[in-house]
Amino acid sequence: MIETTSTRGTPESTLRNEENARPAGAVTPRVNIAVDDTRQSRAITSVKAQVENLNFYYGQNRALKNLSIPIADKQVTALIGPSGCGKSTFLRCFNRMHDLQPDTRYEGSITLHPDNINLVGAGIDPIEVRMRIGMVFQKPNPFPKTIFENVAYGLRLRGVRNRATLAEEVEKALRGAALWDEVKDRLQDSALALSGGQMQRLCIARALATTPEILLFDEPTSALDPIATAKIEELISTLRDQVTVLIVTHNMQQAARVSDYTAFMYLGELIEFDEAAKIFTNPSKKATEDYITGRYG
Amino acid sequence: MIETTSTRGTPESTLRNEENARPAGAVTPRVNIAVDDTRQSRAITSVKAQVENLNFYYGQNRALKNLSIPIADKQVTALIGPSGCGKSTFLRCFNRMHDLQPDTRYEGSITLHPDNINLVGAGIDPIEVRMRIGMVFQKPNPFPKTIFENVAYGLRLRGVRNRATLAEEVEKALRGAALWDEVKDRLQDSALALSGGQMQRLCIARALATTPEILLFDEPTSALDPIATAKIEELISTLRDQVTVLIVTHNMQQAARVSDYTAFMYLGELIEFDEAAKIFTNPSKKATEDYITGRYG
Amino acid sequence: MASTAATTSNDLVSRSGLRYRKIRDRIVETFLLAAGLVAVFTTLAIVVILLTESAAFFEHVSLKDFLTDTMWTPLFADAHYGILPLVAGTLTTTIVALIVAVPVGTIIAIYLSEFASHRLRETVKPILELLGAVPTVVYGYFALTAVTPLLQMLMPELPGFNMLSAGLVIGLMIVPYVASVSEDAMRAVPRYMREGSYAMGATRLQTALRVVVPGAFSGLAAAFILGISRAVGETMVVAIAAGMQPNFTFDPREQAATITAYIVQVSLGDLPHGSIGYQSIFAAGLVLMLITLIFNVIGFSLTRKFREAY
Amino acid sequence: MATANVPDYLHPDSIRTGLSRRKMLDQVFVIVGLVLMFACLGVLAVLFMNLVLDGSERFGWDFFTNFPSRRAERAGILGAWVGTSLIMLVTAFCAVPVGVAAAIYLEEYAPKNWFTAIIEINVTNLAGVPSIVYGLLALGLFVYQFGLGQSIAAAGLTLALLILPIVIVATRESIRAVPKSIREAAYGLGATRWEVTKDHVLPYSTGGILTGMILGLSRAIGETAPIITIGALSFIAFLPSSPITSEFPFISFQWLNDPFTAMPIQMFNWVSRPDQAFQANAAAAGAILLGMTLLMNAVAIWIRYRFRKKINW
Amino acid sequence: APQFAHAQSVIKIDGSSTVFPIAEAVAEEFQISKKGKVRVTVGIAGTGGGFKRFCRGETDISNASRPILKEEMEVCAKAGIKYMELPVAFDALTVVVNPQNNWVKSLTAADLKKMWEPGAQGRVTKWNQVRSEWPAQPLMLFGPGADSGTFDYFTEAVNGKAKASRGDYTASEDDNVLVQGVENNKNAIGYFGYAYYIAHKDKMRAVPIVNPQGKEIGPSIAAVNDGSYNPLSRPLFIYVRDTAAARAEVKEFINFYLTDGAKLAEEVGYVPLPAEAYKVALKHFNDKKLGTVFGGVPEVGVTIDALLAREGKL
Ligand SMILES: Nc1ncnc2c1ncn2[C@@H]1O[C@H](COP(=O)(O)OP(=O)(O)OP(=O)(O)O)[C@@H](O)[C@H]1O
Ligand SMILES: Nc1ncnc2c1ncn2[C@@H]1O[C@H](COP(=O)(O)OP(=O)(O)OP(=O)(O)O)[C@@H](O)[C@H]1O
Ligand SMILES: [Mg+2]
Ligand SMILES: [Mg+2]
Ligand SMILES: O=P([O-])([O-])[O-]
Repeated sequence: MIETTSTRGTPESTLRNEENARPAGAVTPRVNIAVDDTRQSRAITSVKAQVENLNFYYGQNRALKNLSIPIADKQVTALIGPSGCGKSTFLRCFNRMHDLQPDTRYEGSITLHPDNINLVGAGIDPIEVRMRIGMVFQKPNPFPKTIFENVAYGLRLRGVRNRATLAEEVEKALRGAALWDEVKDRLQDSALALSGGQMQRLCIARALATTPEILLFDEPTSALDPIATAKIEELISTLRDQVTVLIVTHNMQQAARVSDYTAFMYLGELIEFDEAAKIFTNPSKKATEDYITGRYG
Repeated sequence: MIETTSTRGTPESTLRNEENARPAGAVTPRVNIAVDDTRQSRAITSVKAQVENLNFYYGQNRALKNLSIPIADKQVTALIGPSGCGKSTFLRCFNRMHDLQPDTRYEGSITLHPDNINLVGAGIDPIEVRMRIGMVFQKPNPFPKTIFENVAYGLRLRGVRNRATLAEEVEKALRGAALWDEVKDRLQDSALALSGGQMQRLCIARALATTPEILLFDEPTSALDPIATAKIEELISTLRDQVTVLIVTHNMQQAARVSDYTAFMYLGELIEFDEAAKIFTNPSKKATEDYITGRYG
Repeated sequence: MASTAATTSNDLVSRSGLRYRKIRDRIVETFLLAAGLVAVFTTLAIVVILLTESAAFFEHVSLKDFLTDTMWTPLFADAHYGILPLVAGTLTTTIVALIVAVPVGTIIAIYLSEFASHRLRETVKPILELLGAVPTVVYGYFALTAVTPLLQMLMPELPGFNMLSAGLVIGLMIVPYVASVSEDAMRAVPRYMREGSYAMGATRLQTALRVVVPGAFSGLAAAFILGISRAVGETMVVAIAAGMQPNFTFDPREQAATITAYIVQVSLGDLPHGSIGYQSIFAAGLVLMLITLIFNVIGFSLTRKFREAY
Repeated sequence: MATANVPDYLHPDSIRTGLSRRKMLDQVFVIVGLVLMFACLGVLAVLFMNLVLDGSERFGWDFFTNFPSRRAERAGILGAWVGTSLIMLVTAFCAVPVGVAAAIYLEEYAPKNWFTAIIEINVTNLAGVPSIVYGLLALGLFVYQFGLGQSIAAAGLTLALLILPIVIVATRESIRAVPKSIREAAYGLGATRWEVTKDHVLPYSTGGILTGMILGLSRAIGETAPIITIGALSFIAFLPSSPITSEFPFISFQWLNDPFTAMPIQMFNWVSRPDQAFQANAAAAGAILLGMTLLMNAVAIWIRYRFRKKINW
Repeated sequence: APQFAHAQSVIKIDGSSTVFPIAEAVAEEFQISKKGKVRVTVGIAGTGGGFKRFCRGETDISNASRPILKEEMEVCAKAGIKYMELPVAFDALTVVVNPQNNWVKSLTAADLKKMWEPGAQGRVTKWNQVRSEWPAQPLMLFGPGADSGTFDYFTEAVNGKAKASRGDYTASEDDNVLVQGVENNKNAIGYFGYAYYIAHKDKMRAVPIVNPQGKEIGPSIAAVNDGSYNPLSRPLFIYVRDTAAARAEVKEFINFYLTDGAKLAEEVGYVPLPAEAYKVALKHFNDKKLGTVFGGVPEVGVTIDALLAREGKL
């Protein structure tokens, strides 16, 4: 049992006082977030995408400031940070979702390997980017169509007509999203009849069906109950072997549980990026530590 | 520095396994939430309201299940629990806000002392209840009127016309809400021109103006920035001397900081009620502990 | 391993397919834009036609006469071209209509938005809106054959054609409109605002009058103003029930022509293209258009305001 | 807390007396509101009953199959309802595709610039233009400029322009009701704008679009003034040419150029005949016209309800 | 049984609202007799409005409650429109008041002039301004609009100049509106064709007019026939475009008009011409006797025999 600390400083003062100005008498941070320690600490061996000096503007408002992060291939990278810090904004740069909104602007680059294209470059077609990079959203958003058609949609867009191919790919994707057994007998039912967690897995299957190179998750469990959340987390862990995953979450426990690498953002800036185990046990910045221990946010 | 624990059980399994069924090898819970330890542990000496076997139904849906809690007079009682557990529902029983919605039903009693009326009894007029019990909402909701008129609103409802009385009471209430100095020169400005934190303090002043016997807060800071939050928390601490406070919060740190007593709810049930210091340092239920340490929610 | 992933997905990306899809997108966009432009062309056509015919009209008639003469007899030997009688008729019927529609519409809106149960509201609102869907020629018949005789029982001196009866019926006709827009505005006042008031111990009426109505004020104003623009443009009721005599009066008990009634009256005959009579209906139409335009602009900007407020 | 030092107005007793007065005002308002509301609904009923009773002697098969006549008891609405149906056909055929397309453009495609703003302003403004002004437009443009004369085509086009804003606004509203998340899902899979629109936005907003279309047509069906303005008030005791012919190519568009009469025109004609016998015809025609309008509205409400139930985001 | 007509031509009639009841009756009966194979439209643009359309070639037949005027002849000539002028009935232009009006017993031409002359506009607004013994009630006037032949004839007969009238009265090309106005207003006075009076004679009162011989004569078929209803009785015409007259269905229609028209004219409340007159008119039609016999100048009080004997002019 740990004695309670007496740091009652207001959150903003905590933030302003960076490491060099810790209040006298403050105790060392004590973090008790569960990190899967069976996973071994590893350096990034293969980079799937390299973010370099990325800036992003909503009109005049610079929402991302000079971000540089490597995204490890076939690993799970988590983005954490308080609300409004730009996590979603950052994630959406990867599949150019911002292009749908007028008056937005990218600066810098996200280089996708192995073919070295700049995802946010002017020359590259956002639709092509989205065809290669999948996304799963905060709120499960299946189309009000049948389960089958939801998963087949991406393939149909790509011109696949053949029924057998479609059926095969749909099954593969649903299996990949650990949903096949639950829905195989009702592929023709409306997707809206599924439970929240099933819907979210359906959305994952929908994204998987087109074999994306990177899969983006924006707080994929924040609308789900604990049981469904656990299933999705498990699924993300298994996906690690097939696809590069980038996940935004406001739940530190979740980030600790699922991610290999974690980036902590604050006010559009990258404060710290490291292996998850390191971030959650021994962050090198005071702000990270404060955030992780729930001092604000 | 604390070693990381290896409990990666899914949230619901954590919950199902009550104390008696802890997974083998789990470490003792380590809680590091800051509790104001200058406050002394005290037993409830005077009860302002006694909740007894309270059940509440939205149509068929039983949202509160057999709640029994004493509310200590001139103390701060906090309600915590995961989203959807019924905290707001419980709070709104105290001022009969549910009566505004059709097809809702109370069972059991909330006895208000000293005059021993049952707040949720059929015989008692909800409007009368609301005139004796104030409430502050999650989102600051000043009326689209002047600052003065906002605070005077409750008095005007009660038929107070006298300008001097109004001015006096408004000032008193604004002082009570620690807002007087900031707005005294612009009482005739629109309340909507205030900042979020000021608006929330204005709402507190509005409630204070009619000298309520209990003041209810439903996540009063969740829409505010850290600085404003700190001010409100401070204010709540000072209010403790004037009025009985019942506060819902999803921020455990906040509950630990401001409350004297804390109730932890889950799925409409009361899991644990105790002094705040006890709940946050040494909860007696595994579920409470899991929640406080952020294992789910 | 990265390369395998890349190749599989690149198969699916199929650049030529994408190019085709993008071209199709462009073509469709052009069509859709053309459809959007129909609205612009319609407005342009209205403006051009009203302006050119009115310009021809104003070659014969000085603007001063048009705006100051108190007689309107463009088709007769002793022609006068003062629009004032028609404007007076239009305003009078509109004011009578508003005297009915504003209080009734607002009270119904408050009742529906603040007092009525969800069920009642969802049932009554569509039925009430039917009141606004009744063809105006039917309202005209109603005004002439039911309302006027009724009024004549109360006021035996009332002539068979009168603006009072027409105005009352127009008022009735725009009640659902005013009520519906007001109700929308009131319902746009967020729930937490009401809860703030209820929590202070206010009754429903107090909450409605002191919090909801002020909160929805610009929406209510928009409802009234859009109601005005409706009443100003209403044609058949006045054509059937108010008489068609240009009469410079603001007494609703008298018969009079409105701008719209004049246009209909002239259209009943067949005026040759190019005659001054033909042009006069366009000049009258221009005035009507300007009046409604002013109200619409105010109304819509107020609507936008209340939509943005929350 | 309710100690002796509380001011008078906060004393439970005074609270209670003040409260009973306030609650009584509430009751009074409820009564006033209910009375006014039912008065309005009552007027609708009275209006309908008035028409039905006045026109009762005319209802019968003959009324639907007879042409107008100088003898009231022989006069019917054959020409009128056929004319109205054909006009509605033209109107629907023109207004719906254009309106839906314009709405899609504004909601899904239009960039935020001055140009789009102009289209927007135009649409909102057109919604408020009095119907008689559309009549003047039609008179100047369709009748004289395009030389369509007093034909079904001219009337149909006029009413199409008249309801265009209604269709656009209704379509936009139902398009807007499709959540952004659905669009994002489709875009996220690499769909183009048109694919998102055609595969998702349109199918999910069909209910709203249909509702808007029917409401627009129900407005058009009762419009009298613009049709009078193009000069369509005359004695017509025949039907327009048949759209189906016995010879190749079996379809004829001659009817578009034919003179016509329509329900509201016929009713107006009879209303302005002072012969009491014709008032009965006017009432009967009015009842039928009102019935048609109410029916269309009911269908629209039903569709809205059905679709709202079907897709619950 | 009604049926969809094929793309055959339509006989288009427009013009006088006074003639409309006759034209409507003839058109209705003709179409019934042809079992819907011929289509006839009848508009009520007023005589003047009718001529304007007629001279643009938009209509085949124009109804007129006065002869064609010089300006109209010129327009027609310019457009190359030739026509036959056929009288179809007599009308007694009727001045009516509300039955509750108990002060007007008869009207002289001078009274009418006081009420209707242009100078009265905005000035003569009370009954006692016409005759001082009448009450000081508002004077409410209802009359046909400026495109109306009735208006032209009345202003010619009363004010001495066609179209010279005050403008501040309820004017409508649709006589039904006038009928309603007079019916519903105690202080009303109005004028229109006899047929409209006959259809509503129990709801209004026709005022006897003092004729040039000094006699008070009410409108009636007899008074028209014996010429004593003067100056307000007048012939009604139809004008048929010559190119239209070449069409078989138009020929049939005119034949039907001039043979069965007398009966129908009487039925709707007009004074039929003598039987002989219809025969002569039909002969003129078949002989393609073109032009008007009036030379474009309005005339008051011509007899039918005199008319039929005259030579036409385009
Ligand atoms: N569509 C937009 N237009 C303009 N500004 C935006 C938009 N979306 C977000 N922003 C701004 O960009 C900043 C970053 O927002 P973002 O949504 O990326 O935060 P976040 O970290 O995802 O927060 P949350 O946890 O609440 O989702 C915020 O200040 C926000 O106000
Ligand atoms: N108006 C309502 N009608 C029906 N059910 C409701 C209503 N409001 C809440 N509920 C249900 O009652 C339960 C408790 O909800 P409540 O809002 O009290 O939770 P809460 O603990 O305050 O959650 P949060 O932290 O999200 O505010 C939930 O299951 C919710 O779905
Ligand atoms: Mg986000
Ligand atoms: Mg809550
Ligand atoms: O319609 P008129 O007979 O008066 O021309």
